[in-house]
Amino acid sequence: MMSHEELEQTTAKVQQEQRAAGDRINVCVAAGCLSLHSDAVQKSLTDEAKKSGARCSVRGVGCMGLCSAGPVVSHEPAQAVAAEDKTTAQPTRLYGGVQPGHAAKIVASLNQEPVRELAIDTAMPFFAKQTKIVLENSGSINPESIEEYIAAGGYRALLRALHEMTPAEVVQEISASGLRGRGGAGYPTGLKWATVARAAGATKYVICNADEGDPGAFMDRSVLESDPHRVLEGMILAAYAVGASQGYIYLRAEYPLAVQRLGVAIREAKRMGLLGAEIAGTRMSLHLEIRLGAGAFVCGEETALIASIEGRRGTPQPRPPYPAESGLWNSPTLINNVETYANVSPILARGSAWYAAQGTAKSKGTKVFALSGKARNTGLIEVPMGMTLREIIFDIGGGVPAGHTFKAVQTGGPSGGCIPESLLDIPVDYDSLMQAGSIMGSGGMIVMDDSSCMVSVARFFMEFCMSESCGKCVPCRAGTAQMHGLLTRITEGVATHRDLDLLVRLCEMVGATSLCGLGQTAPNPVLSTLRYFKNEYLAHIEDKHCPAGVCECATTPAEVNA
Amino acid sequence: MVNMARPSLPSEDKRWRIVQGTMRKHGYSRNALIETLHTVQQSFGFLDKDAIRFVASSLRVPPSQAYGVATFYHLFQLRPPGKHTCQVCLGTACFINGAERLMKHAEKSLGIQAGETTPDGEVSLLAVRCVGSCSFAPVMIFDEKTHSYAKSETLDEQLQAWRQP
Amino acid sequence: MSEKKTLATVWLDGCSGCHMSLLDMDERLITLSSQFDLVYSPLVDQKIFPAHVDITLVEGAIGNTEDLEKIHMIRERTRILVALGDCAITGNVSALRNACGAEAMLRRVYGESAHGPAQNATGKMQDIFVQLPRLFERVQPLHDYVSIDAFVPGCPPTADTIHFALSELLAGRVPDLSGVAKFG
Amino acid sequence: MSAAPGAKTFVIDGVDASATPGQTILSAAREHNIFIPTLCHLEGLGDVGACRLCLVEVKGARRLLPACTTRVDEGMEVTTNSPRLADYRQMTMQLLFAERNHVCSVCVANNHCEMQSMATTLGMTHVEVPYRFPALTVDASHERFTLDHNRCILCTRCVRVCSEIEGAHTWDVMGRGIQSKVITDLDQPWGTSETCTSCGKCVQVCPTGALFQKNRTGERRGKDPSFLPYLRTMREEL
Repeated sequence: MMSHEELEQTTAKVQQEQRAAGDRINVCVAAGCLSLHSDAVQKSLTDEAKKSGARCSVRGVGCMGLCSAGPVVSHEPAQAVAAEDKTTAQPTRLYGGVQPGHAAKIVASLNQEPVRELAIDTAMPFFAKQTKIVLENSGSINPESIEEYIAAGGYRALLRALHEMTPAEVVQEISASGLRGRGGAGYPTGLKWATVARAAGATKYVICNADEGDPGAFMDRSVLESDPHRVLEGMILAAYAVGASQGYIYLRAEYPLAVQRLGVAIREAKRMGLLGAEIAGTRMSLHLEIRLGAGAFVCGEETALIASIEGRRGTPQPRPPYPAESGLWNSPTLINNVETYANVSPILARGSAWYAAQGTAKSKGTKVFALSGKARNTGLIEVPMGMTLREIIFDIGGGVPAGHTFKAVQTGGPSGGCIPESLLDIPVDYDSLMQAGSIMGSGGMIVMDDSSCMVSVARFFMEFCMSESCGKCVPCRAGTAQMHGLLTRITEGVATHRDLDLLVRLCEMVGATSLCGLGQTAPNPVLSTLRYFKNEYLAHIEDKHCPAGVCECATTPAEVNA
Repeated sequence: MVNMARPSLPSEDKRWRIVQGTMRKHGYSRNALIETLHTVQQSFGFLDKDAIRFVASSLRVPPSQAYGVATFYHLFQLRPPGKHTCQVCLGTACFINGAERLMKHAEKSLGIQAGETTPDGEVSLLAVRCVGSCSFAPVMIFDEKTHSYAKSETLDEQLQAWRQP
Repeated sequence: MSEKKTLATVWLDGCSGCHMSLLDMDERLITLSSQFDLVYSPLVDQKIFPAHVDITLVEGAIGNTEDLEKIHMIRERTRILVALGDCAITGNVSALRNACGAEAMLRRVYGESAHGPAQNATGKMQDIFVQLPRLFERVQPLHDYVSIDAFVPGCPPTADTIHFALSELLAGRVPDLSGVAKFG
Repeated sequence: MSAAPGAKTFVIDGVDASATPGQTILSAAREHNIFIPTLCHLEGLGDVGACRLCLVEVKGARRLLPACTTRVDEGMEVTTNSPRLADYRQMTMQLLFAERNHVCSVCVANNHCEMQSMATTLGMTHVEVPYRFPALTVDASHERFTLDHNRCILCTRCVRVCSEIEGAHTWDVMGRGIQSKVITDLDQPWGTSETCTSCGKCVQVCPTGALFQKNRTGERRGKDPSFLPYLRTMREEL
């Protein structure tokens, strides 16, 4: 049985070991850096450290955020590792673009000056402007060690809730925090939990939606790869709050590293008595299983996700009934996304008032974004709600590379839209982004410059929706195919104004009549680009010319037909 | 009562035991269909009709339903994969960095469309949706190895390497 | 009595069934004829499409280069352009070949089923028929190319439907056949 | 007429009406002789809300709701027709006509087709969206029936009647999106299906010419009138 005392003992043991180990060298082995072969970097560093006999340890850690500088390595001096107050300690050194050949230099620099040619300025706005709640452990703990998560303060909130709070108080705390669903739609999390808690049913389920399908987003992947226990703790707390004893994590099979680390985390949590039967000696039980998705974006939709866990085709059902009342095997089911669960433990640990104090009036806390595209600094970032897009793109992201000008930022993936330069001063919150014709979405944020053709971007997202449509309802199945056809005609320079009018009509109709969110939001990328970049559409239609020089439009209709 | 015995294994191949193991772990429940198909694909590399028929009858799922599921999810392959796989990421960041052109180049060089395998069974070409390496877009994955900032030449070199005896 | 309207009827890629149905109006056609001058039609001996026509009924779809040239010319010279029958409106039977394409259709009809495969230098059936307008890969309805003022569906539209449509047109109204006439 | 216990009173197209507990808007509307178009719904089969023709406006609802799966609530105000709904319904029909090869004039179901008559009822005179003209197959391998994918609108009535009533589950849908199609067993010729009982229910419920009985085409194809009213009874007795 796991108790508070044991958590403290574990913490003390880990800290003692860490102090004994001296300096710490952390190598990012999350997907991004790993694809740049950071595993080889870790191996050389380990070899070099052993050879030199220096008092240091080399660890693989999760994502440190600045992927564009990968492979990323950090060096925490022994004094910093041991320090109680991290703010006054000797700062952590950060290195980018580290190759196996740099290992000896880094090991040699432990008590010396930093390796200048690899050093990343940790005071730069990319780091300074971020606020980390969800990502607080990412890149600083070993994701495969439950002890390190505990030493970083983990599972305290769970134990306190189990022993000192009623389920209703947990729901109340989440409601009071103002947390809203991070999967994209922004439904109030507390309200959802309360509905499931209230629903009648002997068996209830909690599900973690980790089927991250937005083609420009990898937040969930990174969280699961870097700090899986944070998600587990959130799920266990949710299960306690709503009265569920069985749970599923629906995870993309395309994320093998996340699958593996989550598997380790579940095993470790069970071993420590934090998961399974009689958690921490209480009557609360929760059995968690991983279910692998198989490449279907629509399974991010709740009813489709449920169908998939039940082993069926991932086609959505009309709602009501909502999963909160009748979900998995017709039982009340709570479905939240990875980032939503990752926020739960900090809220309970530090209180709803602390959380609600961050962000804006209607959007509380922080949001994790996968910042990519034509920005100098790209990677995984976490910012307080309400920060402007301009601050994110130009301060954190460092703006677009020299020689190009900013054109648009895309948020919300295939359900979102492209926001132009003139609107960059809007705050990032659910409502402002929706007013601008986009959505918060799950956190993909792609910066585009003058080399991107907005019609082609709209067509790209429509192709995505067309191939991800489940095919059940007519407007989404046939409508996305028709809209894709019309957008293709425009990019080929063979479209007429009649085609454009038809496209607009279809956008409205498909959005209003589709069965689920996929079809309902599929027109958004078209509508937002039409709203802000209509001139690009007209250039393709009237002048048979692509202003960005991306599309090949030179042919005439007769030639295409002949 | 009709004969409710489970079907016998399709062949002596030991991999069927692994498939059976997955079904047993889930108590031969109908909802284990997707999990079991994952195991089949991991074991055999793809799903053929015999495998789907075996899994369907073991789990008492109607064959049409099993086939409907197997063809719904894009990760399931119904044809044997090539000796090598070439995946082109078509995530958004890769797209705006020219992944579409890369894909066209790959299709032209290999003489096949995305989702197909060359007639000699050497290379399968696949389109994937965001592998989370957006900072190094565009990205191609050759077998297990990820290539950042991929160019047409990256593909040409890899194809050359695969063709070397 | 008001001035007579000019009427043209055109036969593009179709079977002439719509024109047959037009004639099926029998004596009603005679009655209506007092209100129009038939200035161009496969039914009369006028080779040139006039510069200005009040009403043109077009039967058939757009299947080749000649059809396309004609429909643009007709549209330019016509005040009220009517798509008559399913081929003009949907492609219908004329468009049945779309699923396989022009070349495969020609091969099947004039190559394999006639007197053994036809031989020619390029191996393309289209190139045998050089003196004929070139077929498009796809047969398409009229409104894919030009704007249409009224649609009279049916394969063929019944004589009653055509009578109603023509009466309306001659009375200066655009016939609305929604809820009245069906495809097929 | 006094209301049954638990009856819901609501307003449909401005008229006061009542519905039994759990009754759908569609069912209640039909009892009050109010027409709501549908193609995927069939009395006696489970509803899927897929064709989207039966979408109606419900006061206070954020979105349009399918009448076939939405239950009447006390005090609900339903509008079954409006210029907006009429426009969406026409567009839905257009999308269906353009999706595959619906050539009414040479279809076995000509004049006996729910889709064809629905198009007329909804006032469709032509299709504005481009026809897709996909190359699709016809499966005539079954000794009594034929499947023509060119005419299929994926309403899944055949899938549902086969699984819910006949219990054979010979039919299902394979693929997804625009590539979806109905299949028998492992996407094999119908005539080789091991689960098909040849009961013919799928043929009877098909709203178009996608499933038809051999040697019974055109004017003679009409549905078996004695068959459909019993679907609901069969379901209840199961």
